[in-house]
Amino acid sequence: MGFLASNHVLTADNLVGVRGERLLFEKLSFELTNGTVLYLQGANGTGKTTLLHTICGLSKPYKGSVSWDSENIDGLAEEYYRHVLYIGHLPGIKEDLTALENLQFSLALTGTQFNFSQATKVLETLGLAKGLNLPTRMLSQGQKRRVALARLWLQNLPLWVLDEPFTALDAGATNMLKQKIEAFANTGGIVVMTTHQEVMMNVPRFEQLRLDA
Amino acid sequence: MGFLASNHVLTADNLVGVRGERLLFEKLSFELTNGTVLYLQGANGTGKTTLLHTICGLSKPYKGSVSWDSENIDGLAEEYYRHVLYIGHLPGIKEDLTALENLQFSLALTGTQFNFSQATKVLETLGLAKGLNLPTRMLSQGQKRRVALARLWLQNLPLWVLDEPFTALDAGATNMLKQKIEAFANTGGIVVMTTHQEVMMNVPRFEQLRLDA
Amino acid sequence: MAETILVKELDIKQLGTFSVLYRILARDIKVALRRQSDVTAVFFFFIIAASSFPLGSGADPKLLSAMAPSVLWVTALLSCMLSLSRMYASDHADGTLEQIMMSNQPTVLIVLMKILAHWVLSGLPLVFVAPLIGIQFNLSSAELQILAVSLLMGTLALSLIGSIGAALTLGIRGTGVLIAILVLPLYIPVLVFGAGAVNAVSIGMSPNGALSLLGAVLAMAIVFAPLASAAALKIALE
Amino acid sequence: MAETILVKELDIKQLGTFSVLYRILARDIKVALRRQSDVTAVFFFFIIAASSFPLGSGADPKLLSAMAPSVLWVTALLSCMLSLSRMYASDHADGTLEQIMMSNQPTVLIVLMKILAHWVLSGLPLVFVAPLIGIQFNLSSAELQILAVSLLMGTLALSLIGSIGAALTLGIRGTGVLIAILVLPLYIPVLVFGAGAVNAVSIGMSPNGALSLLGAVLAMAIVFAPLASAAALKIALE
Amino acid sequence: MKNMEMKSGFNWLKYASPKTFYPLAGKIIPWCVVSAAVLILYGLYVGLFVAPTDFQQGEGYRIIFVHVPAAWFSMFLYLLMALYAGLGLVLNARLSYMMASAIAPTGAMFTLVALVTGSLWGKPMWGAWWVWDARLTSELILLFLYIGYFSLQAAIDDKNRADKASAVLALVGAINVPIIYFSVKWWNTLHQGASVSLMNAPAMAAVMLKGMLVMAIGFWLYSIAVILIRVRCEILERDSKAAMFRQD
Ligand code: HEM
Ligand SMILES: Nc1ncnc2c1ncn2[C@@H]1O[C@H](COP(=O)(O)OP(=O)(O)OP(=O)(O)O)[C@@H](O)[C@H]1O
Ligand SMILES: Nc1ncnc2c1ncn2[C@@H]1O[C@H](COP(=O)(O)OP(=O)(O)OP(=O)(O)O)[C@@H](O)[C@H]1O
Ligand SMILES: [Mg+2]
Ligand SMILES: [Mg+2]
Repeated sequence: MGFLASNHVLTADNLVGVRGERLLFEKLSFELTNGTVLYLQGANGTGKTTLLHTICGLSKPYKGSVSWDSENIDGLAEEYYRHVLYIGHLPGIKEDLTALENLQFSLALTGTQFNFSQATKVLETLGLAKGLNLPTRMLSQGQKRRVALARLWLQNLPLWVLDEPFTALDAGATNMLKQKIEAFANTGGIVVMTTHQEVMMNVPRFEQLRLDA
Repeated sequence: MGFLASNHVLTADNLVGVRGERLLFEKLSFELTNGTVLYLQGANGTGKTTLLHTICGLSKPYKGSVSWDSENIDGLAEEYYRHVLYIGHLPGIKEDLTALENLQFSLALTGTQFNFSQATKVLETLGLAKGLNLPTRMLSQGQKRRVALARLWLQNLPLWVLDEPFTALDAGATNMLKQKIEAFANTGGIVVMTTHQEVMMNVPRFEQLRLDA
Repeated sequence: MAETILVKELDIKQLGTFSVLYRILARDIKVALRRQSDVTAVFFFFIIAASSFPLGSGADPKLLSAMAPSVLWVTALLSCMLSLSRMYASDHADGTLEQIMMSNQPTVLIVLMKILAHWVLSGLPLVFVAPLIGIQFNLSSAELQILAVSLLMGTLALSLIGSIGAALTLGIRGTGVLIAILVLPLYIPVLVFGAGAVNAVSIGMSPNGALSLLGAVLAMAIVFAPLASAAALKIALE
Repeated sequence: MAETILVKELDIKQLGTFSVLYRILARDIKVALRRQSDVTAVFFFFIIAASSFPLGSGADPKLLSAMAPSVLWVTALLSCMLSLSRMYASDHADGTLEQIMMSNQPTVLIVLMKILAHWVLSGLPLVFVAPLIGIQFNLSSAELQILAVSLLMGTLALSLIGSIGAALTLGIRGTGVLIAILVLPLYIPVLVFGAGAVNAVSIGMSPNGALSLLGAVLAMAIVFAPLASAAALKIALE
Repeated sequence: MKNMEMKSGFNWLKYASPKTFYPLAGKIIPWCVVSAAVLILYGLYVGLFVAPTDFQQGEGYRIIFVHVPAAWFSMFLYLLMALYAGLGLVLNARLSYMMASAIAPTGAMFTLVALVTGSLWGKPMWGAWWVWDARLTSELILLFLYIGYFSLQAAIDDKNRADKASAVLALVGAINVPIIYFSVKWWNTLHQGASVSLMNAPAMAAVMLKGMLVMAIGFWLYSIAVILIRVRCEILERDSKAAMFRQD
């Protein structure tokens, strides 16, 4: 099934999320296997970003645990990160570098070799043909987001964690991204994402989780 | 007609917009009178933000001019700003201050007296009852945007310039904001705004302007 | 969700220029006090940096008191400078600066308030600690007095001149060091007259000449620095 | 728009640890060189700050050469410190730090690379200019030589130790000054041994004792600073 | 009314447009290059061979023929740069900004030459490469002002903003130059000036003066040539960028 050499499972076990002194979610458990898109919903401030950070191991859960292929991600550390692609609220690009240089660095961090012509092709597909050699500070809000998202086209990791990936994108780009996520899930990828836009995805398993009280 | 003491006109005359060395828009002219919502459309990087900055006098147009009640805004300076409420990509709030303190400062800048109980009421209406006394750094992305947008409920200025005001808002907040904009235009306000979401507004005059080439 | 509030239900009053300016000053000071570290930081930087000179140069008391005026003044200058990058940067990063430029008050006045806030938070405290450190360097009480007076006038001039550098480098990476380069040459007259006044006392001469020249520099800075800073801010936003 | 590219069409290769680390070093240096000002800035700050001491203290050549070791060393220390806030701050502000912590390489190694980049860009250049400035202060050639050697070892230690402060203050406003306070006390041994070596030569003694103590401090910093920084970064992100 | 006056009265504004300026500058440059070379060579000849040996300082004093004109130009060019920067801000003329940024490297170069020749001369004269004398110090700070100007310009990507921001800095620096000059002088009243007793022998002074003036005019023509060449390159670079963007 698909391009992934092996099957993977992301498991959340009785997660409790607390921010400040406020309980955000409680006894949250789920198991995501190849081909699943988990779509987190909830009003502003209900803990979506907090949950994504927990899944990435960037914050520790108040209680409970997150496991990857049945091993706690705390213990896996870098081993886990060989499998995860996270794109958060912030685009994670250096404004002084060009789009290509930024991608090169992002790929290196997850140990992926940078292929100049592939990256150029992806950026062109994403409508950045004109801006390839500009420092990214000269790009508009939506163009910066596109540079960050280009990683989705250039890396081969089985788990994507996306926090409001459609922010600042115009209709064309939104559509391309949606298709990309669908294609990824259809070849066996696992996706956890949030967005305030309405989405319906054509994927093997589409699960929704509302964090509202 | 409505709460505004007098009628106003915002005129753009043959605007040419250039960023870096790139031509974004050319010979752009329009005239907006009380009750008009101008909805700017265009793909990422087509110059929407640049045009809004020009209308606010934050960037000088490459050519052409913007006038308020038939006077060039360059000459009016602070006199013009007594009439404009601008909310851009960035929320313009200090993360160390609470929501109320932030509003107090924002209002002071446009010379509006801060009324504690009114502001509290508005923030509660906007669903921030729990966060009133937290420094805004402890708020989620969408909650921060709400604090910035609360100014729309607390000031009495005839021109609103809004750059992607729906960003990061959940469905409930999106709806409240839309109604607020409609109510404002129906009482004679003028609005210039951008967004990548689809909007249709129930206002006296709804004009659309596409910046795509 | 709840019902919409209409503006007509609101009771909206206009503020005068003075209240607006006061709010700006008050806010800057409030933000700084909220994270106390900011206020205390310049202060401690001054103390620690000034105290590290004796560490670097074995402890010969004569050398120390000869070094003292220049060491204390240069350190005060560096401490003021270090906190410059904070002056407008956070307002720029979070979008407040756009609001400031679109205020219904003249930008020059607003800038002047921000400069004053900077001085109250970073220059003024030095006027009080510097004499204490001066005692460690064996300065006489006449020298300590003139040190305080020259710092009182000098630090205000430093905040004014520094504001130009802070505004010019807005939104540029690695700002801290760039500001330093732009601003240090402009600071030289303040340093020469400020330290000069203390040195004059040390060799038994009158400090009045140096102090009145320092006053002249201060007066020029009050006139020109807010204008230049306002122009620079406008440029930074374009 | 255009067609979607599928991953299976791509030719994806894995990188070894060494290549990843090299990329990190290379990127930091590239970012800095892109805005040449950053590299030159520490450099010029050092020159300008060191030259302002004579301005604060009339031009007595004997006093100047007695002040020189401490002035040059303290200034080097301050210049390194000024550029610390740049070490992780921009990576934090734009989200790159999250990527770094989620890299498939151990954080400690990545941190070590970032420290090295900082040293190459801000410490190393000082080793070369300091002797030039020393000439202005009338130092002898033996003193100039030991000044360069002590700075070579000392600035690396400063970058290592400074990294801890930079990581601890991440995401906090007014960082510049706060880092200074955290880091200056930790810098004191480096200063004492570094300037001590030069002072020893000035009074005709051997600098070897001070230099070997400096070496010991450096060795400790190499072992512990990356560990402490990595831990601090993890805390800053939570 | 105002516009009418602008059109008829100020013909020179025509040359403020890069398009007309470019070919005009192209014509001036060769003349400047040739006459600068001739004058500098002649000045050096006068300085090195015609001027008699100084009985106090020996041959070393001949460095004055480079040192003094270089020091003059370091200061003059800073003021000129500030003037152009100010004009740029007032008229919003791109050409003015380009002139200002083209002057800076030459100004800094002369500052450096004055410093280096001065300290080369200082070693035999005062027994030290450097003393903290008023003139020397203010020249050093002038170099720092130039460096600040470069650094700011290099740090800003957006050409438009870089032009304006560095123009503000140049103006502020220009106010500061006289202040620095006098403050340092005042601070150093005890110290004796670096004057050399050349002027007691009037016959010798005439030759000296001639040499220095010839060198100064040569430096002036050299500056014009280099500055114009730099501005032309800048025009080309900005034009080609603009063209690149217009294509797609
Ligand atoms: C690094 C060292 C030096 C620097 C930076 C320097 C700088 C200057 C400057 C800025 C001027 C122009 C001042 C004016 O016209 O008012 C000048 C002029 C002059 N300098 Fe130097 N100088 C240095 C060393 C020396 C030395 C060692 C001598 C000779 C002993 C010397 C002799 C002169 C003379 C004769 C003039 C022309 C005096 C006059 O026109 O009033 N300079 N120098
Ligand atoms: N600082 C800058 N310097 C040079 N060019 C810039 C700069 N900022 C933006 N641009 C360019 O100007 C163009 C318009 O940018 P703008 O931000 O106005 O777009 P936008 O329509 O608001 O896009 P978005 O929908 O992505 O927010 C972009 O193509 C961008 O590359
Ligand atoms: N640093 C913090 N300290 C304390 N509380 C915080 C902090 N950051 C966020 N919170 C609180 O945690 C809650 C959840 O925040 P989170 O960012 O996860 O929300 P979210 O669901 O992503 O919202 P949004 O849709 O607005 O992005 C919010 O109510 C917020 O007030
Ligand atoms: Mg969120
Ligand atoms: Mg935009």
